[in-house]
Amino acid sequence: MNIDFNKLFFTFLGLMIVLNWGLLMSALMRKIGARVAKRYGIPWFQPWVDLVKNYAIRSQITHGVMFYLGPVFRLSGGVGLFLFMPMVFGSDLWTNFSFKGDLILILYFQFFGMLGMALGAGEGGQPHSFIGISRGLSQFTTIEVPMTLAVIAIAVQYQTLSISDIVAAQQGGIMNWTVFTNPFATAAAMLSVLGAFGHSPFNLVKAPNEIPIGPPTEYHGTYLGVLRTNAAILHVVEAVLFMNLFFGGATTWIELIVKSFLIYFWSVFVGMVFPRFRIEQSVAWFLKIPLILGIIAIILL
Amino acid sequence: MENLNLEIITLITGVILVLIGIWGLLTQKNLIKIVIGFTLFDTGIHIIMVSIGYVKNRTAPIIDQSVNINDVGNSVVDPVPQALVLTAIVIGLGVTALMLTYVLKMYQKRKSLEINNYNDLKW
Amino acid sequence: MVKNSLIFIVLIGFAVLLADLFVGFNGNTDLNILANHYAVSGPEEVGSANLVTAVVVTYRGLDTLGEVTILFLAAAIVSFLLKVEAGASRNRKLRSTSEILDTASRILVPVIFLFGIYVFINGHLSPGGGFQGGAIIASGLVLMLLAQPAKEVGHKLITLVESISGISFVLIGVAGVLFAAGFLDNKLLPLGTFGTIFSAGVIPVIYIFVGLKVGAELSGIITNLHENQNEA
Amino acid sequence: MVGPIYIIAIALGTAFSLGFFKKANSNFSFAFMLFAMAFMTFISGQWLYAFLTQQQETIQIFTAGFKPPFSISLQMGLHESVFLSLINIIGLLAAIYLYDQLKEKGVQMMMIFVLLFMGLNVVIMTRDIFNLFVFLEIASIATAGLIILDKSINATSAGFKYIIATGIISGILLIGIIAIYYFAGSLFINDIIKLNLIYVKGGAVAVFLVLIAIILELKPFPANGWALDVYEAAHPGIGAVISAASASAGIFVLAKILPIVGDSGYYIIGLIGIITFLGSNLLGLKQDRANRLLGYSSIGQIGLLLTIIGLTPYLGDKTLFIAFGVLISHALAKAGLFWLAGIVNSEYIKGWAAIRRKPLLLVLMGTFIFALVGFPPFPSFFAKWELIMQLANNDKIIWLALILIGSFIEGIYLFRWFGYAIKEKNEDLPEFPIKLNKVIPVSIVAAGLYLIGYYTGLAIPEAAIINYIPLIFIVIIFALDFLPAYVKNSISILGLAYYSYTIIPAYFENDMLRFIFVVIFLIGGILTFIAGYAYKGKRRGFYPVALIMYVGLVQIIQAENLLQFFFGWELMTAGSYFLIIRGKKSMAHALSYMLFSMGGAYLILAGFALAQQGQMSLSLDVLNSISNNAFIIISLLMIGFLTKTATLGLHIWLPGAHGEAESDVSPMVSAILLKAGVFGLIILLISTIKNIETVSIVYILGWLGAITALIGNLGAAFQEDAKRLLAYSSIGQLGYIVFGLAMMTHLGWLTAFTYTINHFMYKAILFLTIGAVVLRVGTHNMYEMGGLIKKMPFAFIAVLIGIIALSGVPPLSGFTGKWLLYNAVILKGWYFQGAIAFFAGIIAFLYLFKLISSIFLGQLKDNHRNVKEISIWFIIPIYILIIGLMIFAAKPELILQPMGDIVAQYFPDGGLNWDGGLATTPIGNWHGTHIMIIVGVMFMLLLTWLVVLSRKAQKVKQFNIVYSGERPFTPETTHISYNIFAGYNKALGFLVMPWITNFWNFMSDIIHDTAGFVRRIYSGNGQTYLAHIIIYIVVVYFVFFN
Repeated sequence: MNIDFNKLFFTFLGLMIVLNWGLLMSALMRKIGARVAKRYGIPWFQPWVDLVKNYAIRSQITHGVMFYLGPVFRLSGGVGLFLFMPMVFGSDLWTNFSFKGDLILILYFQFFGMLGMALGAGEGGQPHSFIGISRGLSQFTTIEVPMTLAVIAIAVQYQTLSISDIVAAQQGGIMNWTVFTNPFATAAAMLSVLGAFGHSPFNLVKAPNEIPIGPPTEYHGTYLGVLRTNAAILHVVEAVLFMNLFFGGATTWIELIVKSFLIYFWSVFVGMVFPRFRIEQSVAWFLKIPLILGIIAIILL
Repeated sequence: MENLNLEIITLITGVILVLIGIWGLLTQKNLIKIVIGFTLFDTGIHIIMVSIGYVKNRTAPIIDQSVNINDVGNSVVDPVPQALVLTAIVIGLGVTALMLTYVLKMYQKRKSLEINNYNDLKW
Repeated sequence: MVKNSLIFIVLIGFAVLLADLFVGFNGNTDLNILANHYAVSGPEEVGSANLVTAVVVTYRGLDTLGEVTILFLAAAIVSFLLKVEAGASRNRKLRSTSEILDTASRILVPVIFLFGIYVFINGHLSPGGGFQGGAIIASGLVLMLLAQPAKEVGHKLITLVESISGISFVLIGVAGVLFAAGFLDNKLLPLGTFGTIFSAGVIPVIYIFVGLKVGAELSGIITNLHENQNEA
Repeated sequence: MVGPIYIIAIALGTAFSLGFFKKANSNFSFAFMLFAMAFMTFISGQWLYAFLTQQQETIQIFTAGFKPPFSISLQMGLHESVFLSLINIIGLLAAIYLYDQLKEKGVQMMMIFVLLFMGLNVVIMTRDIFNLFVFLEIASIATAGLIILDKSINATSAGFKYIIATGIISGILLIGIIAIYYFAGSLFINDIIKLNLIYVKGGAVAVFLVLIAIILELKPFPANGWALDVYEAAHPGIGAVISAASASAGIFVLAKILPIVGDSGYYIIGLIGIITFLGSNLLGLKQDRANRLLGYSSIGQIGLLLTIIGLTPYLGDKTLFIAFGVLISHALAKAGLFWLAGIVNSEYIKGWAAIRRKPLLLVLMGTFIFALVGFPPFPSFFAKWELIMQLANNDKIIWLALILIGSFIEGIYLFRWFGYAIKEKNEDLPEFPIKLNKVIPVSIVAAGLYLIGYYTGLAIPEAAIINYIPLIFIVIIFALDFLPAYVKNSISILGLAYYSYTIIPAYFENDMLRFIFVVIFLIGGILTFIAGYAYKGKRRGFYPVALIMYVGLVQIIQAENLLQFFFGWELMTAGSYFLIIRGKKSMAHALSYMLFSMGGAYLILAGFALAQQGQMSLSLDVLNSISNNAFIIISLLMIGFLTKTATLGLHIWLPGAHGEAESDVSPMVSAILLKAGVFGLIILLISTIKNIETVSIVYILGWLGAITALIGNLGAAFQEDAKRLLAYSSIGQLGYIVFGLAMMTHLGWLTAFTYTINHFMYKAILFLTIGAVVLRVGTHNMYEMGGLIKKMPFAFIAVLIGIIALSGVPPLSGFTGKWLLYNAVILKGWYFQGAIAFFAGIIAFLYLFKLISSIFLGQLKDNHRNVKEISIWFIIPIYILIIGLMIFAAKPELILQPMGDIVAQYFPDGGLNWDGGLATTPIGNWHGTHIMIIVGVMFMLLLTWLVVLSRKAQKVKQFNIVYSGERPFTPETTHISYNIFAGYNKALGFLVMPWITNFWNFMSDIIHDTAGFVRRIYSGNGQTYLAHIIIYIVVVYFVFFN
């Protein structure tokens, strides 16, 4: 592997853009949520303030090595997803390392951070962490079922697993987007994205007020900063994934920002309306309508 | 009754004895009576054996005054079944003695001659 | 009732089977080859006037040996099973006997014994033989025991007679292999004059042993059964 | 040479002379009797030797100096000498065994004993039908005498039933004989044969009577209640004689008179035989008394022999070989078992648990059980093989199926019994004395079984090439069993290493496919053996059985023909059975493993038999050219192999068997053993690749594989027992392998191979680690552990790597499999099956998280505060495997590229292309090495970032957590582990309800209830038994003669 420093620089730059856009997006979502609830909400720069504060806290504790590694895994998962995701279509510099692997790599790399985080939180020994993790894992299994069907459907549709190629196939007009060429797969995927982003009604992993904040309960200070950093990156990257698969990708950063915002907003919007599920309801829900949509998508191939 | 010869009569007698013996074996509950059933069965067989060796109008296969020494082949009945029946009778005797001994022993142990009382081993 | 009718049906089935077996039987009018050979050549080959004896002792001598063995086995089993354990209380009730029986038996028993011996010694000449003679001897014993229930019969004597005569029988057989044409071969001894006591090769000798042996074995069985009567 | 007539003379002379001895001389009289028995044995053995080595011709012995038919003649030929030798040896050994009883009971019993064998000898030699009757009577009466050896009421009443039943039977025989004399005019069997009496009116009935009487002597089901009672009541030493010697003679007699009956007899005998075989074994299922169970088994075996005789027209010149193999196994094994019963002296089979206090006796019992069921290397194995092959060649499929079903049922109760002996509680059982004179005969017959088995094997050309040297090595290890474990461990490792050294290089050169499997088997074997150093003491019996399994596995790989393959397969099954049953609570699981394995093996046997039908060859290549019944054959073989891969429906044995096994056994039977099924499947699919029927079968197989993956993983998620969790996980993983193979594409097969290699490595890592942890903490239950990361960091890292690999998370090697699978599924077009497989893959996270977090994370339990790191002997193999795993993850092309070349031979199209480290398929791409580097570098950078920022983090003690300022109560209440997926269970648990277990239990209940109902015909009433006999005669007569 020849190290191309120019490419590395642009990759890092892209990471920074994604991080900051992610922070801003989370602030916007919270703001929108507050306004819907007739509250004033936070200032738009609040996430940056929180981040700096977290990184700067001096008193810290650790429960052990795995506890320590948990956030590293988590952030590696987020950054790794970013690294393997082509961001802006048509640009050699903004496709990161996506040529090293395909859609399957992305799908499975999601677990890298989740698993590490689960283990780190586990070592903390906090009961609520365990509850959160068990819920998260349970819910995730069925989220992935319609998602898998949708991914198979579009992989077959485009005869490729390469994300860049999938985006390329959707170029040349809005009607070439998967959302129009394969609406059922898109519908299935967009329902599972609700679970992936973890907003209400599927927010039982962190479940505020119920199990303090679930897995990261024990994390604080720098660890929390790392987790926040990751959350910002991950939300954007996941939105970008859906954008790439179903909404024609993005040829510019602006397009990326708009599309990712809308995709993320979709989950926030649903979260405003519905109350939280219990775990068995959540698990079962994904095996109903989203699953049927996914099956239709496959049958229609 | 031309064909009701001596040997046929004895043969039928033997068969009937065999059947009576089996009937006794299968229906009588008393051990001694079962043994008697067996002896009847056995005796019936012996009679059958002898009748099979009989040759019409001939005498026992012993060469004495009644048999012409030069024409033995045409004057005596078949000696083989007679020899066999001798053996069979002795065997039957031994078996019967054994049965009675076992019955005696069983009676000594349990004071009962009912075969239904000896069902300890089953299935 | 169901059971009895089932047995009845089975019996009918068995009767049909036997009927099938003998349906063609209409008596013999002639000897078959085997029997004819025995009848014609028997006197010459074996030298026994009683053809049945010739068949029993010589031609089918192995059967006879087996027969003796069966009686021996039966006697051994009876004696094993009914052996009175040493030290067991012997409070058996004895049947009462009558004066007439007692007296008659004193006269009759030796005669019966003698008759038995006569029967087996003349087995190759006249009807009878070792088995018949042995049985007659044993019947004498029955009479004796009926008359004198308390009489103890010597088991040792019985065993001794049994064993010696048995071994002799076997030895005669083996001698046939060694000195004549085969096991239990009759020609071990000269055939002698047809129709006399000292004729027919080893048949009389064998029959003597058979008679003694059968007599001893049956006596053994009877004695054992007798001793177990009314045993508490 | 000493003439056969002296057998009679000696026996009679001895019997008659014994009367001279007094009770005080009982030792002398016993020696006298023993000498007679020995002499009889010597005479028969001498003749056997002459027939085998000196082209001795069959001789006729005339008695009385006349030729037959005028006198009785005896015959001595090869067959006579074989049977005589067998019977007399058993007699001699039985006499030695019965030393105490015979001595105590006096000379009468000795007389009876000698005369029984004299009777049996003459019965075999005689050519005169009436003489046959006389000596059969001698044998019966002597048997009746021996039955009452202990004079108990049960023995006496059984003796009465016996004598009256045989009395009736010999009466029937006598009627038949006299009628035959009437029709034939002769009693000489050779003359009678020439006359074809069966075509004479009435003559046929006469022949029938003789035939049915001889058959009744052999105790056909159901007219055999009297015999069962005898087996139960008689002294086991006598039972042995009846079962082994008398029954052998009976079989010989049947064979002797069969020519009189002519060809029409075969059908009757075959039918009677198979009914007896099935009926007797079925009723044996419900039996819990040892002696009676042996009786059922004896009668069943005789039924099998009758079947074989009945099938003579189809077996041709193989009949003798087959009958001999079955008979000798039956006679020796049954005699041995009866004798053991006399030693153990326990009425109920559960009481046999006492036997394992004496390991030698347990080994002997195992020998007999395996010989009876027909495992290699016993004669019955080769006999059964030939039997099944010949039946298939003659298209006797129903017979074939019935024989296998009967054998299977017999296996059920024999192995249940053996399981009791190995595992049932034996603390409260009484001690039993061991006497040398009782053990020696048992040992001799066992040794005889091995020896004769070896020579039987040589008689079949396909079996003659089997390499017995490894088996001899095992015998040596067995002989060294008294040594401490570490010595045997070293020897075993050296043995396997040498074995690897001799065979692996050649495979590497020539056959990559077999290379992979042989490496998994042998190198895996060595690695798991290293863990064996952690065990103290002697570990009795462990090394021989483990090596048997490995040798069996290698035999499967090396097999060039079907017989060799099956030999290895059965060897492997036997070895793994013993490994599994070593676990503390493994009795039921080992039985269920054995039953599924045996059922599977019989299906494979049937499949092989049908496959080679009409091809005149047993080479593995015959599978290439299956034409008739292809669907059935492929299905049979496939289901057979799927029992070993624990595919859905056939998987219920696995969780218990793997979960309860010892710590270093679990990886053996999971990571290594399961691959045997995979190998079988691969061989089958390679061979039948072009077969039109394969298409539909693999379609079903694909669904099965995917659903197995789902159910296995889901089941794992709900386990609380760490090892069972891993066991269920194996079911799921094997489901993937089956699924991959079923796709029958290049990528599908590469997926399967990748999973095979991966599963070997990570399942070995996980099972070894968890097993080692279990050894330290003393429980399998995960909720009783927790927080062990602090105590066992090496174990934690191993499990961490294991679960990352298993879950398929990049960059470890599990992802290789997932990626290939996705590509394969999409290219194959199996979308739904693929989706199920992925769903299963994600469920894997549930159980993997549960596994690692419940054990290593969370709160340390108070009673584990002093546990140590897992044993170094486990760490060594674990970390060797981890290195292998890492290499496979970083450089997958090292293995996948040559694998691709192999797979391309069978599936040339649509492969995986390699460009350096970059793998591409028509639709996807992936660079394993680079991804590993990227992830590694990124991880290190971020770690550094965190370390820099939080360098002052302070280590806190347990319980210092965010808990509303309170202190949690106990580790047990704080560590959330028990049933953590309760919600998930509520939603999806219905999928893993024990439907399949219930199904098999239901089947088992039906069979057992049937047996329980049918066996009521054995009412114990002697009269009923008589009625059975008469009814049997009448029914058989009317069924066959009208």
